[in-house]
Amino acid sequence: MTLTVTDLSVTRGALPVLSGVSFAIVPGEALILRGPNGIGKTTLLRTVAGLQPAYAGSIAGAEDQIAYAAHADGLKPTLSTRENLKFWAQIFGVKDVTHRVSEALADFDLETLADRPAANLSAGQKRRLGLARLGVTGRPIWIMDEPTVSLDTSSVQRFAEVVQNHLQSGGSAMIATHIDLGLSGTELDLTSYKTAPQQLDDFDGAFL
Amino acid sequence: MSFWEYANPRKFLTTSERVLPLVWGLAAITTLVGLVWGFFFTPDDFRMGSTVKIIFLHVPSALMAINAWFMMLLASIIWIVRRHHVSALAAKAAAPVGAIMTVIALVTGAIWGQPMWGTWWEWDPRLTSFLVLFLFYLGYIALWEAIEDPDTAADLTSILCLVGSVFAVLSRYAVLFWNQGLHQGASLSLDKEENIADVFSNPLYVCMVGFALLFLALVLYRTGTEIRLRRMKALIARERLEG
Amino acid sequence: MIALLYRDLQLAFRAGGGFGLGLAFFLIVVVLVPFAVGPQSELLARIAPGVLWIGALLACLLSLDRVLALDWEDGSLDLLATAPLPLEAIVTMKSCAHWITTALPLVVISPLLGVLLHLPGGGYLWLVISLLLGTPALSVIGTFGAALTVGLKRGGLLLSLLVLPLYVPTLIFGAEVARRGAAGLAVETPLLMLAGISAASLAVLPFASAAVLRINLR
Amino acid sequence: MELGKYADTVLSTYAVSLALLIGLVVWTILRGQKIRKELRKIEERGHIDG
Repeated sequence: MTLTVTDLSVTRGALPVLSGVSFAIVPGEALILRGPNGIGKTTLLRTVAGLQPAYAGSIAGAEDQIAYAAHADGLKPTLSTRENLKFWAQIFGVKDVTHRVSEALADFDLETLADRPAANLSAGQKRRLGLARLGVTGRPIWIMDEPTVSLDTSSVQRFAEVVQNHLQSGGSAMIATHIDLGLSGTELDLTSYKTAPQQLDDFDGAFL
Repeated sequence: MSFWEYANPRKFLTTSERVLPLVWGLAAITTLVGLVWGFFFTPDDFRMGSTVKIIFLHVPSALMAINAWFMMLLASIIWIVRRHHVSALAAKAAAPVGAIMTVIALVTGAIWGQPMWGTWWEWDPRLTSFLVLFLFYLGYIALWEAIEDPDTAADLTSILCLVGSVFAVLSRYAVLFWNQGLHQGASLSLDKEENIADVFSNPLYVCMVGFALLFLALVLYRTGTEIRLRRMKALIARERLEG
Repeated sequence: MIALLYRDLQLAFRAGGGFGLGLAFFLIVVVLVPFAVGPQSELLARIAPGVLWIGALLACLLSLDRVLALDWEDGSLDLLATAPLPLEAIVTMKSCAHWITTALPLVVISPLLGVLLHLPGGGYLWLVISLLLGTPALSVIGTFGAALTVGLKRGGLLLSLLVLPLYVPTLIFGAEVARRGAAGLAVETPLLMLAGISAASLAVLPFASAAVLRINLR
Repeated sequence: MELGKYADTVLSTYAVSLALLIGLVVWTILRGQKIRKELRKIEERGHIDG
């Protein structure tokens, strides 16, 4: 399923930050978002994930296709690694819960930590668990916001492999990141989409 | 020309600026005339003595306390349906005015209750309902103050106003059921024989109009303030965005 | 849906989940009341239904800020919002979990605390019934309040301020049932009203809570 | 004019109510003026910057 974004404008705190963003992500490809801090990468990702409404433009092919991984991993400290994954698999209603969970554990080298409470994981291990969550959702489009934060070099390598496998099996991904993951796909620099400031005298409904 | 043109903040500001002096003036004159008439030129009631003069404050403020909430409800619905910013800001502007009106109604009622019922406070259904109404006003104002993003605040307070209205009505029935009460029936009504005498009702009508005009003036002025505050925030946010 | 309820229950019962806090709070309130009003058993018997209702209500209120805030902080709420479950179902499950972990134990223990307050013999049944019927409304209304204040720092006090006026009708009818039951009077009218409020809140408020949550998540 | 034995009651209600009303009006206007001034400052700054 192709994700098509046309002429999208996104707002942060009622102010448009990016406008006229258009792209398409076909299965098997990844879109890497680039741009300086504060340009609106997170806002764009949240809008595409359906967490906030678009200011203008359209998003097609996103409904019930997206697994979203934010800065926060949504882990419960008192549940074990396996229980955390199992919960998300159940919430997303996949059929073979146990199988998918053990697959995801293997993908991110978490098998030895499977029964440890998430509270006792290191920051990098938590991040790996948060990313492993994407795999158990069964959703084809992965949207990731700075996924490699607090991962070491070998974990980043491993993560890149998992995403590459996901792409090869017909999935797609949209990633905001500063490092080069060597994935097949296109890069999109958001700097050119930055919304131009409006005229001050144009005192309209947005108070600007 | 459509009424909705005033939903444009700039249009609202210029128009309200033009009519406000008139509304302030009318409000001041009517309220003053009503209160002076009521205070100096009405006889004492045979039963309540001079305390009857309190109704010229008590009844109009109670009326406006309820009407202010109705206005907020209406403005909230307009915001939810049509998303006119001015509407949401008008609701925000009306809340403190409504809260003060509620306090006036409660305080005048309590002071009047002291010689009449022999107690400052009675858990009478009407007094209790007003106390609950006051709590609703407090919650509503506190929610506006607590939320940073103005659109989020407008959305959340509108929904609180809708839900709160339903529960306020429920509370009214619950309180009626819970205590039948000492409070007299409505002071003014169209079909009752025991309507209060004309000597009292005429200045009372003037006071009610005066309070309504005062409410209008306050809300128009405060909405203007809220619009400016909103624009100020937007400008500051934009400056920050430009770095 | 069941998975969400199951997880919330699991979290509540594990260490640090806060299960039992509400119960302890309820116990303490009820124990403190006789110290404050004096030990006369007739007086205690008269105020027992009201004290038990207020204690239960406050214990419910105390635990409300955990209903959604924890999931908000660790990002679960964002992730849940992108899940196939509608938000209405999510908030309903959250209210359910709150009711099971907080309100239900209060209902169960209330007759025991009734003994401490010399609740008259006929009152026990109606006390339990009124709490059983009324506490779901408290949980659902509380979830609405929690949804309103979920993104706010120090939202706890604001949450109480918003929720308490909304609790007024439930408290009045609930305590009335318990009081009339204890006095041996007819309870039908307040009982019907209480059931009506609970049913209506359960039916309507999840939509309001979900709408509020959607606004808070964006 | 004679208020009789209820003079205190009547006078205190009028005093409290008028104080509240006048306080509300004064507060409203002071706040309005303050915000008006601040906004003007920011608008001017915007014109110089932009």
